[in-house]
Amino acid sequence: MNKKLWAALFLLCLLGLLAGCSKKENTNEEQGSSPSSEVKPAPASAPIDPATAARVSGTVTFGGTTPKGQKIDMSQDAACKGNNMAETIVANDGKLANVFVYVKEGLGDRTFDTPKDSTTIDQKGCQYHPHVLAVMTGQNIEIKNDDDTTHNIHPTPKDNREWNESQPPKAAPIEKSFAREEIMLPVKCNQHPWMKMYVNVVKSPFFAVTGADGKYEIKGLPPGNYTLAFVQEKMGEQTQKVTLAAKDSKTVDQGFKP
Amino acid sequence: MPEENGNGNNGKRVGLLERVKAGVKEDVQSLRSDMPAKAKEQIEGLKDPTKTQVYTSIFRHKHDDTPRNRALGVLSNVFLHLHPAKINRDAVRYSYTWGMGGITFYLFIVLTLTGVMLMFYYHPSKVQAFRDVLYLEHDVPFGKLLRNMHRWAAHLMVIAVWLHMFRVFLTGSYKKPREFNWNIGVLLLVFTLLLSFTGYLLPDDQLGFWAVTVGTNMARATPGLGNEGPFGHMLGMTPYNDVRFGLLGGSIVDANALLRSYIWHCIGIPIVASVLMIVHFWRVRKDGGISGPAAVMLASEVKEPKK
Amino acid sequence: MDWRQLWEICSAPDNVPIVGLIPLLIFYIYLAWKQARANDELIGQLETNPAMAKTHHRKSWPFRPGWQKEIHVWPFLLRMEFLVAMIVTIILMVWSITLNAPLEEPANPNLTMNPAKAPWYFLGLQEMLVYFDPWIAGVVMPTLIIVGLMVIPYIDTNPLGSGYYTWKQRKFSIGTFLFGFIILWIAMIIIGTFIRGPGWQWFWPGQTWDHNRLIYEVNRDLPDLFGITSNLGKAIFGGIVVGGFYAVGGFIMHSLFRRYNPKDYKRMSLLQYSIMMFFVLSMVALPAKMLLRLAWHIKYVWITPWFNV
Amino acid sequence: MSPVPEKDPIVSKSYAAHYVIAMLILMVTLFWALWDESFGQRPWKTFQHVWKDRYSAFLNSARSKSSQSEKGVEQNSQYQQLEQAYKDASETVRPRRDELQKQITDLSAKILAVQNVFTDRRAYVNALTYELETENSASGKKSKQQDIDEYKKKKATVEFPDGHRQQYNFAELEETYNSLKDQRTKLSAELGDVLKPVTEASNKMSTFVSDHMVDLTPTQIDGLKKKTEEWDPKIVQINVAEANIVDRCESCHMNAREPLQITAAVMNPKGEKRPDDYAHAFTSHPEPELLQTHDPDKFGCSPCHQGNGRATTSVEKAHGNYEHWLWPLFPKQNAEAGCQSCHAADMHVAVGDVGQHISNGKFLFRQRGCMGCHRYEGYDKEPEDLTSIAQQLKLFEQQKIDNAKISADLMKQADAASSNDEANRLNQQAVALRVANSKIDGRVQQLDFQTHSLMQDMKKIGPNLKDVRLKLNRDWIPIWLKKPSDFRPTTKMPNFRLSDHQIQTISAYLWQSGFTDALPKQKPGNVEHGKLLFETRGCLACHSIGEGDQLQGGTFAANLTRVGEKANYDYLVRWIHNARERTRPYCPYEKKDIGAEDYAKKGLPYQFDLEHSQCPNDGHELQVQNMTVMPSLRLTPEDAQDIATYLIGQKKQEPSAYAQASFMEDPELKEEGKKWIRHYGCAGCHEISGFEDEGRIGTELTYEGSKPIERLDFALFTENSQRGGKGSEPITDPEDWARLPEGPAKKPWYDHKGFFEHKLAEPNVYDQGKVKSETEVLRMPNLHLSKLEIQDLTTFLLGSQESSLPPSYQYKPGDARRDIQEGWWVVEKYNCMGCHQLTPEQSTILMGMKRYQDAQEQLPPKLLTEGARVDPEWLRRFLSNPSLSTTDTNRNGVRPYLQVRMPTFSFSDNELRKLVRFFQALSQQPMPYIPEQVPVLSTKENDMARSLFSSTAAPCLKCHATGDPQHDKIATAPNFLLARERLKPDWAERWILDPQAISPGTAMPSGLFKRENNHWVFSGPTPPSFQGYDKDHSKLLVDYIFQLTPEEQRRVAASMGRSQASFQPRNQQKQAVRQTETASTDGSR
Repeated sequence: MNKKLWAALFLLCLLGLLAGCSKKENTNEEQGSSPSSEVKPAPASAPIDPATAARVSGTVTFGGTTPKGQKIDMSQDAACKGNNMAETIVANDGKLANVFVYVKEGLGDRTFDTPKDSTTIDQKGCQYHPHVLAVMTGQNIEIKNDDDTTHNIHPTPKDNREWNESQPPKAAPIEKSFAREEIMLPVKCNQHPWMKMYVNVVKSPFFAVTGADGKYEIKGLPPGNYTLAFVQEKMGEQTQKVTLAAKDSKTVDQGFKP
Repeated sequence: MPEENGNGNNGKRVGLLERVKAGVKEDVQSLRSDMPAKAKEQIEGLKDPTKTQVYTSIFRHKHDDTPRNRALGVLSNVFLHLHPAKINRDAVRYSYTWGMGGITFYLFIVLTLTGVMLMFYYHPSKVQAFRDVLYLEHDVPFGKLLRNMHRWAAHLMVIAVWLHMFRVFLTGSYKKPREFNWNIGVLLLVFTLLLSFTGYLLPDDQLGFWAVTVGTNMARATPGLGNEGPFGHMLGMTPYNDVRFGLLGGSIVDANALLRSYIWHCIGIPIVASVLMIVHFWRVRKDGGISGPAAVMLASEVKEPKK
Repeated sequence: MDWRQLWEICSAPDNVPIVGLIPLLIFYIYLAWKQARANDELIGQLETNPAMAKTHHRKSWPFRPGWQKEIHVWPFLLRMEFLVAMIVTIILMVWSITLNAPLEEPANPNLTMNPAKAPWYFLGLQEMLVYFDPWIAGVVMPTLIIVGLMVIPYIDTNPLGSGYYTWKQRKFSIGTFLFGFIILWIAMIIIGTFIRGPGWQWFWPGQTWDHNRLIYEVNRDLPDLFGITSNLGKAIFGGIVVGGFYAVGGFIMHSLFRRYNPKDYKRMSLLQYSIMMFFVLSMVALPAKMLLRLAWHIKYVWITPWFNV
Repeated sequence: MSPVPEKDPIVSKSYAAHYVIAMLILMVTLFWALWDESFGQRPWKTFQHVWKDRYSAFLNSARSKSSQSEKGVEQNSQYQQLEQAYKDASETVRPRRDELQKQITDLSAKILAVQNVFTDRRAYVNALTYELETENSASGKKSKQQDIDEYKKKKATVEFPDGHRQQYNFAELEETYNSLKDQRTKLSAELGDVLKPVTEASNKMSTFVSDHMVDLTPTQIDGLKKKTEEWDPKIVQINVAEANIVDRCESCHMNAREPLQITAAVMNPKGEKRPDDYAHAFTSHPEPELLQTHDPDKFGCSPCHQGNGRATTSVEKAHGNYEHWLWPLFPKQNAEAGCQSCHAADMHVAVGDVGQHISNGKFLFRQRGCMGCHRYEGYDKEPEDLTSIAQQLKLFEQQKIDNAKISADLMKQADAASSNDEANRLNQQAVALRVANSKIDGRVQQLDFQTHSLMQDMKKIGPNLKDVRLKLNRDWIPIWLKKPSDFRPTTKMPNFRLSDHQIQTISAYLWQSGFTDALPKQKPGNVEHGKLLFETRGCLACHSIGEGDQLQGGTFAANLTRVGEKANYDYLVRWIHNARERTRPYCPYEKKDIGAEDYAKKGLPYQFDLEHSQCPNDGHELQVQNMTVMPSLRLTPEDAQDIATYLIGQKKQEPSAYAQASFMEDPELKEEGKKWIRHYGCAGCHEISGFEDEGRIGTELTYEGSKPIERLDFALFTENSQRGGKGSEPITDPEDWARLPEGPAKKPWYDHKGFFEHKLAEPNVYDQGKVKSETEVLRMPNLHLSKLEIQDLTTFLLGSQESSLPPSYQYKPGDARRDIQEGWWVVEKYNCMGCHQLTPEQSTILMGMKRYQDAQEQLPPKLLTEGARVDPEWLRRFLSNPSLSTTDTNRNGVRPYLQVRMPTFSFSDNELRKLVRFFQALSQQPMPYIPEQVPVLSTKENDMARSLFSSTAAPCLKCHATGDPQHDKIATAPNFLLARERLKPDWAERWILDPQAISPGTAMPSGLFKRENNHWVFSGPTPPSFQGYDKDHSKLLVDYIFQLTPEEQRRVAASMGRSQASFQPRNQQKQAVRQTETASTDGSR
């Protein structure tokens, strides 16, 4: 009450005097503001037409001298036999394997269905196969143990839930999936400290992992401007921009340096 | 008829049943014939309600616009009896009287009514007092209006009393024979201020607390009776036995002061003031109504008293 | 000009009555003055024209023979009274709806309000505290005011001006009363309310009430000005000055009063005359003391071991 | 004069118009008063009308969403199964149900028929019985009795619903009535039994729906809708008489307690872009979990949020945001201030997201040394406790002397007593007094103990400045004092705005009053190794190194980037080796530092530590440690040298590059320096010679939040702050400007929040424009707080109010929760959270460091369930000596494989007890702990367990340490031999079943066991001996582990092809066990 009300009363008197002229202005204002309030939603992503789909492929090379593979001492566990070279950087004639390539930007708001088929991680000779895995979010991963020893699978993600499960020899495969996008999510086995692999979880199906020859291929891309990202577990991420026209087939090579 | 119903000479003994039958028939007959007549009479009577017993018991005279009735209207009414039946023709002029005496009295009535209602919700204790005022403000229907009216009427009354005194002085109305009534008026002025002052403390907020502290601190300096006043120390005055202590019931404004203030505000001073008011009004009548507006006197007409 | 401060003071709920009082007083003084002037004019006419004095109804309002000299209270007075009551009710209601009675924090003896002010109607007395010791301002003065008001009818021996407004016939009494009421009472209240800020310091209207303001003021005692140091000397000197004020002032008053108000002077008994003199001189003493204080920073005039004036 | 009118105006004038106008105005005012009372003073009515519209609209949309998701749930096959089951069940029971229902209906009609007659007759009998009871004469009684009997014999006719009539006397009637009723009860019970499967099935359906719906079900929403639509505007209030709470907040905040999460956005009217005030008012409480523990019906709203809960006349009034209300609503950013009104005794009040600000404020208050100058109830209690103990001791001493005297007197009297009775009585009194003295002795001993503990617990925020000469580069000191943050931007040492002269005098005093004892010379160490140790031993949990982007480590302790410029190498080595090592002990009784000479005088060796803490001169408790929280990492002297060598190399310029500060040797400056040190209260945070007993210089802040605003000195900004607007912001320094949580003031800021924020952002802001002398200027230093820190501290201070709630509302639990409350004070004091995770939402400094990203098993263990995991007695021993050994201390007792080291904190008994109880209480473990008996395994079971334990499928020994140094190099888990003393068996079993549930992210994998036939069975291939074993494999393994002996472990290891496990480790293990035992006896002083 009190002061405010007095002020209000005073204003009311003033208003009464000004009532006539102010009316018109009000209506104008209302009309003016209404159309601008509508915000245009982003255009809905068009379905991908397989007929116009483009393709991008290339080779990832490794500049400089190929580092000598480090030997792993597996004597700790008699059951561990086989290749005992560390897989941090695997390069053949300057061609870099185990590089994860994916479309980082350019797909807009598109969403993609999770593939029904699952991918596999194989534990053989106390090593993971593959060393770098790529899956889509929610895609099933089947983890098998072919060794004669017990392993445990322990992903240590940043953005996904952490878990750690033991898998005795010849036990039934463990089935897991990751719900959120995460690049180079490390997976390890606590019992065999050298055992390490990386899972890459992305939302789109446009990704690949370079093979021993350093080659990769991504198919079925709709035309557009993209950023391709090349990620190596040790040397990090590098990106390249690429523009794809309909039915394009482009080659994008990328070099890593130690 | 009753004779015939008894043991008549004819010796014919009429049975009890017969007699009762006849009687009932008669009663029914009377209901049939009398009631419509009475109803008619009643309705006739209602046409002039001023003639009913209830009416005449309340209103003792007629209300035809005759001088007599005008006078009686005032004289026969306990409230209006304050006034004479007739007054000086110019005494109704507002520009002369300013109406301040009447306004003061009216405000006193308003204050009494609102004050009584406030008393329903107020406890003069240190724990309760402030909460009660909050309660009045937030919970009691019309409580805020009530409190506001009480406070503002009190302030208005102080102003009205001052203006009344001012007017009385300007018209010389304290002059013979009204000297005594002027004195009563001065006392009423003092009591009005005291009433307002004692009410100040009752919400037990900072405003009232410090106002009363400042006010009563002056009592500390009463010559002879206050511990800080001249000669106070000589007469053995300390903060615990001086006049301020007596006023507050303690050396600081506290629970006792609140209670004292409450009792003075609600009982003590209103009673004294009412008595003085009665005297004041009575004297107005006895001293010949209000002083004016009188005919102007000329200096030449003054009879000098003999020495 | 700090308008916000001004608005804050004027809109404080308990100050609103004083804000209202000022126009009200002006209005009523104008009303009284208008009637007094009319009456005085009439008196002047009647005095010069004795014939007219004999026939005239002697009021400034029009009158025709045949009109009732006395009228019935019902309805003529009562309708007025009722109307006034209605208007007062309206004013009161509107005031009460729009303005809330103040309610501050719960009483806290440990937290002094600055300024701590008495209710507005006592602010005149509180203002006096600046100039006088509490026993004078708080006790003696109120007593004198009450007593002074009460003796008025007994020392005012002038039979004229009873029942009508006039200035001409009661110049002295009305002048004195106006001086007392307007200057010594109302003006002091206004000063106490609007001018006295934190620390009871003097702030002109529109000046910000700065709680940090510090003022350097040395208040001296009158005897010090004359280099009197001994206590006895101070007491005697002060007594002489105060006594002298009453003696000299009384003499001047006497010469003026005798000259300009010979009739009243003649009518008054010794007691009446001396009481009147005492009160009038005391009233004059008030602004005199204020002047001493405000202009020359003199705190006490009369210093004794028991009391100071 | 105007002409005289014909008619008398006084009589003829009409006042009708006046009356009409006055009347009209009066009516208007009356209606205005009415309107004001019912609407003007009740703005909440409008709120409720708006609420009704918007909430109904919201519920409608929620309803359609909910029914969609319900449909989704209903399409679930499981649900359809349930539905089918329900249908089947109701189908099966239908015939029987119908029959029973019919029977019950019939019976009810019959009962009614009998009841009418029976109750009437019973009433008559009762009335007669009353007359009989009150009858006086025997004959009368008899006749009345006859009347009753006769009446009872009379037959009454009952007409049954089927039309037939029957006659009963009273007894028959009663019997019939009761038996009919019994029958009906039986039938009803049977009906219930019959319907049971149906109700169960339907319950299952609804549970399934509510379990699978994220939000409310459509039925629940319909309930809300109905409630909303039927709502009549009315005051909604919470009234708690015992606490004098009357809160009507919910009269406007109608959705505060709605079960749905309602944001301002959803309560917005359609088409509006930004939520309006109504929408904000109609949100639901953002932390519904809080309301579960703080039931609004008991706590109301205002105890936490403040404001004027009673007021409903306007928003300002209700929120208490007006001049004369002492408890205005806490601002949104500082809402957690309300926690303090009940949780003042808690150091840590965070639950999830709530309470972070206030907890951090409380933490900062200690951590930034506020308590060095400002007393605050509960903070830094040790000095006060010590004083009170000293007083108690004095009293006890006196009492003892008195008792002895009286007792001697009494005995003398007894010897001279006239009678034997008298003598015996007096002797007894004397004896009683002597016993009393022995009790006092006991108390005195406890108090001495307490003193010992308290001296140990007493810490200072800043370093001991008695050691300046030993520790510091002299010339660096004045540069540091000039502006500490220039040298070390993250320092806790605030800026006192000292003048050059003040700096000179202060540093002169410090320098000249410092110890001059000689330090042992240290050999230089290995920088590389030092760096490695510094980065891996855990130093970075508290300390940081590097500046700007390079900064890594914790903020708890100093940043060491430029430590090489200031520190003395020899001192640094000693400090790193054991920071608590004091140069000289201090005797608070004598008020002096005790030196070797004092010991020599008494012929005592110059030895002072926690075991030798008595003053040689007077036997009083000495301060034998540096009052720092920095622990000992139990490093070897060589390691300490290496680290010190690394640190001393951390510098930006050479120490010698500092300008010569020879004035520090000037004795004249020293004298003045003393004045300034006292003036600025340096001794609040530092130990300084001559200032050991200095009091705090600041105002007490326990109730700062309820200090009357008039008492907060805004100085020249009183007016400015009240008015706000342009130019009301007094802070001009851009650095300090940036500290204000809400940026420079725009609105009026004349309130507690404004005062605190400005004061904390620029402590001398209220000096601005004032002319003050050197000693008058505000002393509070600038603490270089960040926006967030100021917000947190302001929250804490705002909450620091004298609570108006009854004491029962204070959170002062007497049970285990109290242990948690007390424990947090210790935990935060020593920064346990720098390394360990104590609650799931808390993260540690080390967790965030790059080093551990790929090596999480190298992180210190999580302590989420520590109390459930370990035996409290073991924990006490461990905490007092984490190496669990008296000789081999350069290692971790439990996890030797960790690089990071659990340090020795030298906790006092007091703090040890608090910590142990804290961990137990945090895991809801009962105290005291009575260990569970582990059953002794039979030989067969033992063999089985061994075969499982050693099978290749069970990889236990792959990771767990065995004591074999070869193996332990790669071990990542503790030795099983520790289990028996350390672990609780029930926890161990839960652990091996699902370790991820207990410590998420642990290296120990889940899934080792699977559930088969109601038993936990090893999930890998089991040895053949397990054929037919029908108990839990997990239990067997745990029991085995708890009985594991070193021999057994060696045997197993050997059988697994680790024959290298030689005799040496075996000896070591034995030794270790013995050491643990000795440690335990040592520890229980």
